[in-house]
Amino acid sequence: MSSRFRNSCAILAVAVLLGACDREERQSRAKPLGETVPAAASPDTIYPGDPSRARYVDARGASYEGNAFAIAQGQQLYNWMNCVGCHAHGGGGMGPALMDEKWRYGGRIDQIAASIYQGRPNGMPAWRSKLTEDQIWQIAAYVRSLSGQVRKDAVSARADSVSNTPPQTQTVRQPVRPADSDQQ
Amino acid sequence: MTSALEKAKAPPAKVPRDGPRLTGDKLHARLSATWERPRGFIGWLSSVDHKDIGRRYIVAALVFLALGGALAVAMRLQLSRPQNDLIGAARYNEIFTMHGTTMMFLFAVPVMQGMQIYLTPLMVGTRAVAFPRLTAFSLWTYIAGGCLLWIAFLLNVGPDIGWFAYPPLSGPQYGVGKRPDIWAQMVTFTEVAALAVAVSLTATILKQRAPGMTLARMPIFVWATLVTSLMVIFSMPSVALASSFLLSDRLVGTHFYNPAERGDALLWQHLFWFFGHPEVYIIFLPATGFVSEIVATFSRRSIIAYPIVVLSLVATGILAFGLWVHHMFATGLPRVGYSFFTAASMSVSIPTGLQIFAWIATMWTGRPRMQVPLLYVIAFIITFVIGGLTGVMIAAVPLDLQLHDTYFIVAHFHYVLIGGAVFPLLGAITYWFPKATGRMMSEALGKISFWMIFLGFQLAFFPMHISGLLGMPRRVYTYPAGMGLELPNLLSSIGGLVVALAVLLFVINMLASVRRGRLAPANPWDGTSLEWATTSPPPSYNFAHIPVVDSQSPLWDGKGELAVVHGLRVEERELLLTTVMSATPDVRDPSAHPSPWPVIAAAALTVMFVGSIFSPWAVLFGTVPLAIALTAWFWPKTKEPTLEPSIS
Amino acid sequence: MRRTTISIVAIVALVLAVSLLVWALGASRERSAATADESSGNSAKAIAAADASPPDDGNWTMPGKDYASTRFSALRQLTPRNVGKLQVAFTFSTGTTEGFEAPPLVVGSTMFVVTPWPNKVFALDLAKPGAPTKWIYEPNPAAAAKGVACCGAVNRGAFYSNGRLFLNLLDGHTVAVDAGSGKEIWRTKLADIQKGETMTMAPLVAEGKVLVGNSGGEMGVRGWLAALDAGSGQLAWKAYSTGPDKDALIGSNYRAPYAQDRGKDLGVTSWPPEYWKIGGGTVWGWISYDPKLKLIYYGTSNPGPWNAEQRPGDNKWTAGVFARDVATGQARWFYQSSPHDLFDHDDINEIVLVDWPAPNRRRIPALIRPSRNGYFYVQDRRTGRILSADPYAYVNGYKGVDLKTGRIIPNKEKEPKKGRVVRNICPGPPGAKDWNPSAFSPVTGLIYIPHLNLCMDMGVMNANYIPGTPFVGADVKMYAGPGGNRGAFSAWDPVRRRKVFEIKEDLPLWSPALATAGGLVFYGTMDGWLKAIDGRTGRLLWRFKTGSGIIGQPISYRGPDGRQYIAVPSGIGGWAGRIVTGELDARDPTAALGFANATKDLPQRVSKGGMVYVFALPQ
Amino acid sequence: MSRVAALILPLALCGCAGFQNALGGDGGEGANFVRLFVLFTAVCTFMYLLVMAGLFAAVLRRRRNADELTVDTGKHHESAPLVTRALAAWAILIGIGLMALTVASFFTDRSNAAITRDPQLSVKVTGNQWWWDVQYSFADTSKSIRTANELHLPVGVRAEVTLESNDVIHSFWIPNLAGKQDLIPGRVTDIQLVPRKTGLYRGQCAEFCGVQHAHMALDVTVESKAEFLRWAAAQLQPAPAPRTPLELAGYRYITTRECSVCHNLSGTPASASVGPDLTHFASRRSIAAGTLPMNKGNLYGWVADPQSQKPGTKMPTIGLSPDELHAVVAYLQRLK
Repeated sequence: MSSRFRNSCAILAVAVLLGACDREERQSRAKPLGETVPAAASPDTIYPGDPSRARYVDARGASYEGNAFAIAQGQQLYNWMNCVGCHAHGGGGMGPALMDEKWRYGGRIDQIAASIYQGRPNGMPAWRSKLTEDQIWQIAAYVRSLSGQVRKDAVSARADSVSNTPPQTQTVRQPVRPADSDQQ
Repeated sequence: MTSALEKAKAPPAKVPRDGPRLTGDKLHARLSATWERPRGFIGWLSSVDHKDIGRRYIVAALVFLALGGALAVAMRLQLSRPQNDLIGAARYNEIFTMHGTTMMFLFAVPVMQGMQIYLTPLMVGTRAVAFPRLTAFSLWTYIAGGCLLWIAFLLNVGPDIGWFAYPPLSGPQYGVGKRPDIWAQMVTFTEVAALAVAVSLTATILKQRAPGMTLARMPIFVWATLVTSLMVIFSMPSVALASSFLLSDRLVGTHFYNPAERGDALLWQHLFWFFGHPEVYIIFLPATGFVSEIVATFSRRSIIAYPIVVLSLVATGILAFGLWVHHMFATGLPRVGYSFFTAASMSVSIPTGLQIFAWIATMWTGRPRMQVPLLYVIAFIITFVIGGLTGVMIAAVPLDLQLHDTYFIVAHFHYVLIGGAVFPLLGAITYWFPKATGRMMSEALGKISFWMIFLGFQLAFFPMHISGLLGMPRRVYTYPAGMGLELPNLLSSIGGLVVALAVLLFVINMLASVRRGRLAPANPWDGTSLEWATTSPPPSYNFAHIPVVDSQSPLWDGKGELAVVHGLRVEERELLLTTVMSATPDVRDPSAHPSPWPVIAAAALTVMFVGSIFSPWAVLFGTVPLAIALTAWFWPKTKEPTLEPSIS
Repeated sequence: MRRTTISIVAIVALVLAVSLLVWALGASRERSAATADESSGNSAKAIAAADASPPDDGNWTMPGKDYASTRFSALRQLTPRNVGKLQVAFTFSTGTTEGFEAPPLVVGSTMFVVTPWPNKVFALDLAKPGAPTKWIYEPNPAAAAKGVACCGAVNRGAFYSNGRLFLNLLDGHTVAVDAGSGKEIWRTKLADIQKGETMTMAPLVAEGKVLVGNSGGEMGVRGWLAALDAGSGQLAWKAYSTGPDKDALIGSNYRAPYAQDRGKDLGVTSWPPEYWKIGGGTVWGWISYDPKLKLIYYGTSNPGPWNAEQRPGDNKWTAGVFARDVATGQARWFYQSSPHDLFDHDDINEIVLVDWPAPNRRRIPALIRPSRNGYFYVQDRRTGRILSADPYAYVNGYKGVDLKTGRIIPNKEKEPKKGRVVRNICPGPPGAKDWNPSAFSPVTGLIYIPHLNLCMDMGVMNANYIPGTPFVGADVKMYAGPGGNRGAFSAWDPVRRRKVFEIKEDLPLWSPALATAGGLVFYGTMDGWLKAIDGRTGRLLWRFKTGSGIIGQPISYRGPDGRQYIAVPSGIGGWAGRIVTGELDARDPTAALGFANATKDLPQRVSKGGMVYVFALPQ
Repeated sequence: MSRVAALILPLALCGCAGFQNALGGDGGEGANFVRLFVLFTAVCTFMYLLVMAGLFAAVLRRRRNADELTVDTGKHHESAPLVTRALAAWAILIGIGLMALTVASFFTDRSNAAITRDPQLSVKVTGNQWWWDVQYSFADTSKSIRTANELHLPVGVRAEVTLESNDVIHSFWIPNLAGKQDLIPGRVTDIQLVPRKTGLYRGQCAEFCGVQHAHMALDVTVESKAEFLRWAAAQLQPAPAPRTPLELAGYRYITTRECSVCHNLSGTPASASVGPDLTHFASRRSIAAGTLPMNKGNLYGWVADPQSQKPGTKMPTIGLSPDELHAVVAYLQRLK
């Protein structure tokens, strides 16, 4: 066994290990968050000057996105907090569809979390001070999964309810396309 | 008999065969050349020798026993005090799931099947199992399944749904991540493995018995093997169906267990327990086989009421399929149906009671020798009968509704499974150890570990009856103080540690004896079944000449002189097939050569099964490597079989 | 082969001959129909619209056309013979793309167009060519209100009275606008969008009171009907649909026709504790008024949440019809069409007031109404007692109406239970017919019902009440009922209690109907066709494809030039069209509370719009 | 078995005082259980002693070489005539014993079924991960009571408990009163409780239901009819109004902030139902489905950080400021 082979084996093993850890990690409590809030993320828009400087991506999203536990918790909260009443199981209703490729206020996990946290002008309520940030991130992680943005091994095929959307494990990943704000 | 056969079927002289002209060392050399596995690591992997496979099965199962035992110790430490926070809730749930799963799927059934694979050909007097490559494939599949589960556990993907995995908790919504998939796929692995072994053993027993070994002359252990193998064949498809449904619910969103869409969560329980209850007997019946063999040998007489013992085995095997609902008394099924299952569950104790009678009567009429194997048998009776009687209690619906899912049940089934299966197994290991290794285990160490296990066990599990009655449910990671649970749990924990130490001692005894144990003769205990007729350890070909049997206890009745049959080829792997009922010689049949393809096929199967945890497409694409491996495995042999008159 | 051909030709010929005959007969009858109350010639068999409105002056001042809510125009210029020549006179674009349900109003030479959110009002000058805009009123309701409007940010129209236009804004305001200048006269806030309340219904003005109700039965609001002083906008009275009698304005004048609706504080005792506070019963539909009895009639919406297991009891006073005194708001009677409603069967549909031919040759004041639960009710409007109740569409969710007790008989098999989906419940949540009103023609004696043929699978689960969010607790999937057509246009003979004809429509019918004295009936389809049919036979006489889907009221008026015009709003939306306006994803069959599943093909067939089309015969 | 008896007696005695004890027999079905259990234990003990006597006699009895039926005497296939007869007797004994037990079990089951006719009180218990939702319904729906993690029962009154689950399978078990009954999603099951003695008992979920299966208990109070009615009347009252500024601050927080989207406090704007009803929270004996006894210290600990008390519970750690924490706890304590 050459040392290179051994090394690559080790790297592979560590990768598998970390992958599994990420997906299955169960955080019952968010890490201390300090004063930062998801609100810092903003919908994609035009940044005067150098756009790379202006864009802010909240790094906390990474630990929720693709985490099976966060997505499952988010799914439950999505139903409990009546997200399902407006957005149905991703198809939309009073609110826009969440399983398609259109995102009025940005489709990154931190942008979704910010939309939940802050509310949005055409009827999206602000959940700040109703949900903890941990819960908001969890819902955002689930919302990401509706349009197939997250790894398929972290989502559940269906819920124990009336059959609604096609199995999420089979959802085709939609491109994330920011749409114009729905102002009429 | 020998000469008659030879006269009738005088083979062409060109082909070398065992017989009066070819015997002793010369025969040994030529048979060894034919039957030994190739050298080297590849040769080791390619082995299709039932003794290799059986040994590996047993060793692997014991490794899993050790792992599962370590988890048991961890649980007992957590439960030793109320409100203990040694192990967190989530981790504890993983641990008890892993413990149950490992013990049931990776230890108990495989170890029994390993013993059966090792012993059956020796006991029926043949050179190999019926399907050696299938048996080898089964071994690797089983090990792959076990590794899948344990690697997943170490990677923090261990299942946390209990060994019974009731949906919806194990379903797509509440069974978060890939944990339940790992569990379900591990079940699939062990199902495939167990089925392969069962098929192989059934064929071996029905078609490869030594001439003259009619069904009525088979050792009880072989009977037990036959019954359990048939039970495996009938029960495993049920859980295969259940786990496939579960995987498909989880992976592609079917609704088998979704009540909202006309599925039913209880469907799982029916399918699972239709397998799960017989599984208990799949574990227990081989153990009664051990007991019958040990009792006979150590009482120095044949078992009393052989037909009744055999009928008891068969009856238990049949009744086992009519009891599954007694695991579901609390689910609210119609009450009238319950009464039927109560009666059926209680009636199982009749055949078991008769077997116990037979063993005691055998000891009574014989002259029991108090050696370690028999000690385990006595411990078995003392312990198992308690488990059996508590089993009668929980068969009654009104009692079960209180005792179900409490520590009383935990006590009950540990009495049944440890008392009823592990004690005989330890006895059996001690008993057949010299046959397998050529060395005796230390009697002194054996007795020390016996007493520690026996007493430790009672200390660990008897108080659980009390904790159950005091209202302690199963599968709780902690319990409040002030419910009277502190003392019983502390006692259980102490007992658990004692048992763990004792098992450690037993293993040390085994390891030490393999190297330094007293050398064993061919028949160290003066047993009577055919495995004692060959050397310790047996040669690769088991028997130089196939023995001929004309009673239940050939070695005692023959006074050391065992009739044999000649005429099997020596440079080809060849077996003698006999008729199903009367075991008269039927045909000679080639036996498979070592091959790396079973292990490769198992690897391909592993790729497919593990892949299908993550994508349904793996079921499709995974068939390609599997098909390649199977094609190579079954590729027609280049050598034409020589045309010869067959024995008929 | 030849024989088949011959028989086909024969059948076709026969059909043609028969239809020619029928047409000829119809034409001759039409000539004899000189006035609206020609019924005297037809003795007791026919019925007449209640005398609740002045004779037709060619205006269209309220959505229902008259207080009796007939949606019948006495104009007779358009007839089955000439309607084929109908062509576009002018069009007007509102610039909005939400569901356009509001009928244009015409008063003299001005047409008022009320748009969905943002609820602008355009006044168009009909006297000038091309009908240029006179003024525009922009009330600027809050955008957030769209988030709590269950079924699109629609508006069902304004009411013209005494030089003023009254309308509701989505965010819970009622406004009065000067019809001449477009200046706002008053604005009263009544509903709170923070609680999920919106206002979408068209007000009714009677006896100086502006009657308005709230929407939000899917948001856990408490329903009410309020009366504002038309002059000042001050609240005169407010009658809640749930809660204690004093809130529901149930007093000494209350005489319920049936025993189950009598008792003290039923609005509290027929609910689990505190549930009446979030129990729905909103008033978002139509109000009729009887000037003689001084009574208003209106229905209350479904109780909340949809999951009926959470609200054991009859859930008074939801899903029923109230008769109230217009001056005080005191209830006269109440009849509950769907006690303990299981399927979102609001009872807010139009109530048409008619003079009913009683057996003793006298005429009794009655109301007729095709209810959402699939039954066509005829009730004595003085007492509420049921004269008849027959299914006018396929119904399997109920087994009929017990005329003795007045109670609908539920079908236990179709009762949704938690954690189990119940399949094939007919009709679905929008009912056999939703809000889009029928038209009653005293000329033919028939009521023209644009309705639905939708069934559903329904599963219920616990609904969590959070103010301002949906309170539904059900997953629903709708689909076409028996026959495969999703909509139907039926002419119903209320006296003979039978269907005269039915036109199957592929898409759900979400547009109201219009009947004219010329013997025509107009309605629109969701894919944009405005259709004119013969009111006696149902034969399609003319149709025109508008730019978007039609879900609004077609009206008929006499223009300043003396010609008869037909005007219709075209703009897909509402609950049925939510899949288009909300750009929903039909892969989720539960989208739009399950309606998306029934209108999966709609986005391919029609797109958003907001136009008024006006038609006339060529000059 | 003497060891068994020696162990069982003292423990059973100490258990008799237990509030979560299958041998308590404080309910109709529970008492039947105790009777039947004693019968089974007696019969089983007898059988066990018989087997043990046989076993030890077989192993230890003195033998004369000549009599032995072993391979050494060549009589190893033979059987003693006594053995055949004993076998038959043994089979008959087992048969009779089992028959007796089966019949006893059957009649106990019938008796349990008979207990349950004409329920006088109907309660609906819904299982959730990991708490119990309890609803009392009466003919007058507006008098129905909703509470959580506690069950009050009037003594001697037949109560029918309807069981449903909102998520996974749970099992309802109050050992002192009756056996267990599963709560299965998509099914409605029921169990009848007939408490015979007043007292405080405890029930617990008996089917593994996820991470916090261990902390899903139910406080049961069996009381006189009058006390029960008093309790029911008190439960019907809306949540008590805050009296002090601190309580007011707590009231405001609970009814408008994170608490309000999950919990119900009757008569306040918080009307959510995914978490336990808190209307009369402080009148209960424990916090979070039996996780902690109800007292001020535990209340602080629980509200401040539920995830450390009951890891994995659906109640999040909000991170209240000390002022908010004081206020919330103050108002929660007011909810008698």
